[in-house]
Amino acid sequence: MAFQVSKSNDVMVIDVEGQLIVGNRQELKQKVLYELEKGERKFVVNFSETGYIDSSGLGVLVSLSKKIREQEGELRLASLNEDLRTLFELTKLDTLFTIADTREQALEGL
Amino acid sequence: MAFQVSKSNDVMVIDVEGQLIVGNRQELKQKVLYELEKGERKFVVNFSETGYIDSSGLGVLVSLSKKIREQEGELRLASLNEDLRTLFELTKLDTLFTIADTREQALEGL
Amino acid sequence: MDKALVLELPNDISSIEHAVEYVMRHCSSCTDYARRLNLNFRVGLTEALSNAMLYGNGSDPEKRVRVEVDVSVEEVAVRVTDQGVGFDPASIPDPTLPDNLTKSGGRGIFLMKTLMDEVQFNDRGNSVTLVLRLKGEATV
Amino acid sequence: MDKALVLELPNDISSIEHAVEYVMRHCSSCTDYARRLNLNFRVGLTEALSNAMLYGNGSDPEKRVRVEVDVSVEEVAVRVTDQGVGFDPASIPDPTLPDNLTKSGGRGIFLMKTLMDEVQFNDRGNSVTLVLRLKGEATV
Ligand SMILES: Nc1ncnc2c1ncn2[C@@H]1O[C@H](COP(=O)(O)OP(=O)(O)O)[C@@H](O)[C@H]1O
Ligand SMILES: Nc1ncnc2c1ncn2[C@@H]1O[C@H](COP(=O)(O)OP(=O)(O)O)[C@@H](O)[C@H]1O
Repeated sequence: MAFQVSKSNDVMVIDVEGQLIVGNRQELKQKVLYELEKGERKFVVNFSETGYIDSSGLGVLVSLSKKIREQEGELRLASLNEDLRTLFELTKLDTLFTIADTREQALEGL
Repeated sequence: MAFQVSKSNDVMVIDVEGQLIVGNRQELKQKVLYELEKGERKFVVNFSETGYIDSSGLGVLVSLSKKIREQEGELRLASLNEDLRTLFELTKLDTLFTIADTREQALEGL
Repeated sequence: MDKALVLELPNDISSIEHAVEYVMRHCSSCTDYARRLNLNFRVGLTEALSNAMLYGNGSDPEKRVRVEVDVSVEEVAVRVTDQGVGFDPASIPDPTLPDNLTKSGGRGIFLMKTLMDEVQFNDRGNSVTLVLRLKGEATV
Repeated sequence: MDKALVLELPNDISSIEHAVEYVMRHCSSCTDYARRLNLNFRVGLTEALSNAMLYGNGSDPEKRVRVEVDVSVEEVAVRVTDQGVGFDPASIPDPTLPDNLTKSGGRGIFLMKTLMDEVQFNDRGNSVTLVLRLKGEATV
């Protein structure tokens, strides 16, 4: 379980390796807010290595997206597998986020 | 968890994949006794793919070895990892069995 | 409910993941239903456990959560009970309504209800029974 | 014993392997002691569980086995209790004596005692507590 933060041009990419759940959501939140405070404005959270997101994981993405938009930044999600996509669809959060099929597509035009 | 039986010249080699424990020891016993009844006399049980043996697994090896010797056959063990070797040493069963480092060495001269 | 397997967990959210995995493995008749197990059951049970620990037991490390698992060929049923005072599940608003969509919380019980075939709270509200049917139509 | 984790298992030997694995994962402070956990603890707990199911509960599928796990920085302690009448552990002969070496059984309690730092039966003999110390010298 780890969050890998890397920079691609001016976009911060966070790879979620393992799970994004109640037990580690604060860690993701802190990492993103730290970069936001440092002045970063463009974010991609990449889920290609993610097994599972629970409702508090979804919640942390909602709250990060709000905070980033308040700073006139943008958050995109990428590489949701079928199960994860189902969770976003059920909760209608697919209407709230820009979701790209791949990390590369998420980076395009950001 | 599976026992792979193969024949190398006139030696029956049984690979224990996974565990040899209370839950599956009967399966190994039946497989070996079946071959013994069919007339096979030389056996190597190979543990290179074995995670773990419990006391009833040890017990089944002791009883098979006895049955094979009664038919003037021979049973050798091969490829015990450090943990498994410790179990044989603690129970002094290393004095009862011919234990080879590798499957190939067990086959030599059998 | 025939209590095939019972766990009493410490009130520690870091214990949720392993417990869910263990319960899933315990259901050996479930292997044919990998998707429903991996998504529906895993999410449902995880939500029930985290609610029990965070709200029911109020994150009190002295409290405990009881998990009763019953597996049959037809279904897997799990009851999660906390030591809290309970709540009224009918009072929980729909998180998919436009006004609620941008709230950071409020999706746990909704997901439980959407993903499991049956979700039943006791009257007090400190115990929830989740049922996933292994035969017939999958709802999601 | 502070009951950090409690399992009530069905009296089914096929449930032993997953239960042992779950208890081992539960002991997160144990990762530094991989060898002692993988060999000593795994063997000790497996032997205690199979004795409880086969002898204590006499393979009766209606009976159950209780497992209480307590992990601290210093040690991991597990108590395994069956619903049987118990036995006298002092009556068990040493399986490493020449006369016993070719017997197919009788090594379970010996291995438990050899591999764990502490093995304590209750007076009745239907409950055994195994302790593996995580600090200090390893005996095996
Ligand atoms: N076991 C419980 N005991 C007490 N209150 C609970 C319990 N489960 C849920 N609740 C209440 O229901 C609310 C909604 O829960 P949920 O839908 O899981 O969303 P969230 O966890 O994001 O708040 C919680 O905020 C809590 O007030
Ligand atoms: N929980 C128990 N309840 C009753 N009898 C037991 C229990 N555990 C062990 N025994 C008795 O002790 C004997 C020795 O057990 P053990 O050393 O594990 O070897 P084995 O399982 O090969 O017989 C068993 O055969 C059984 O008679």
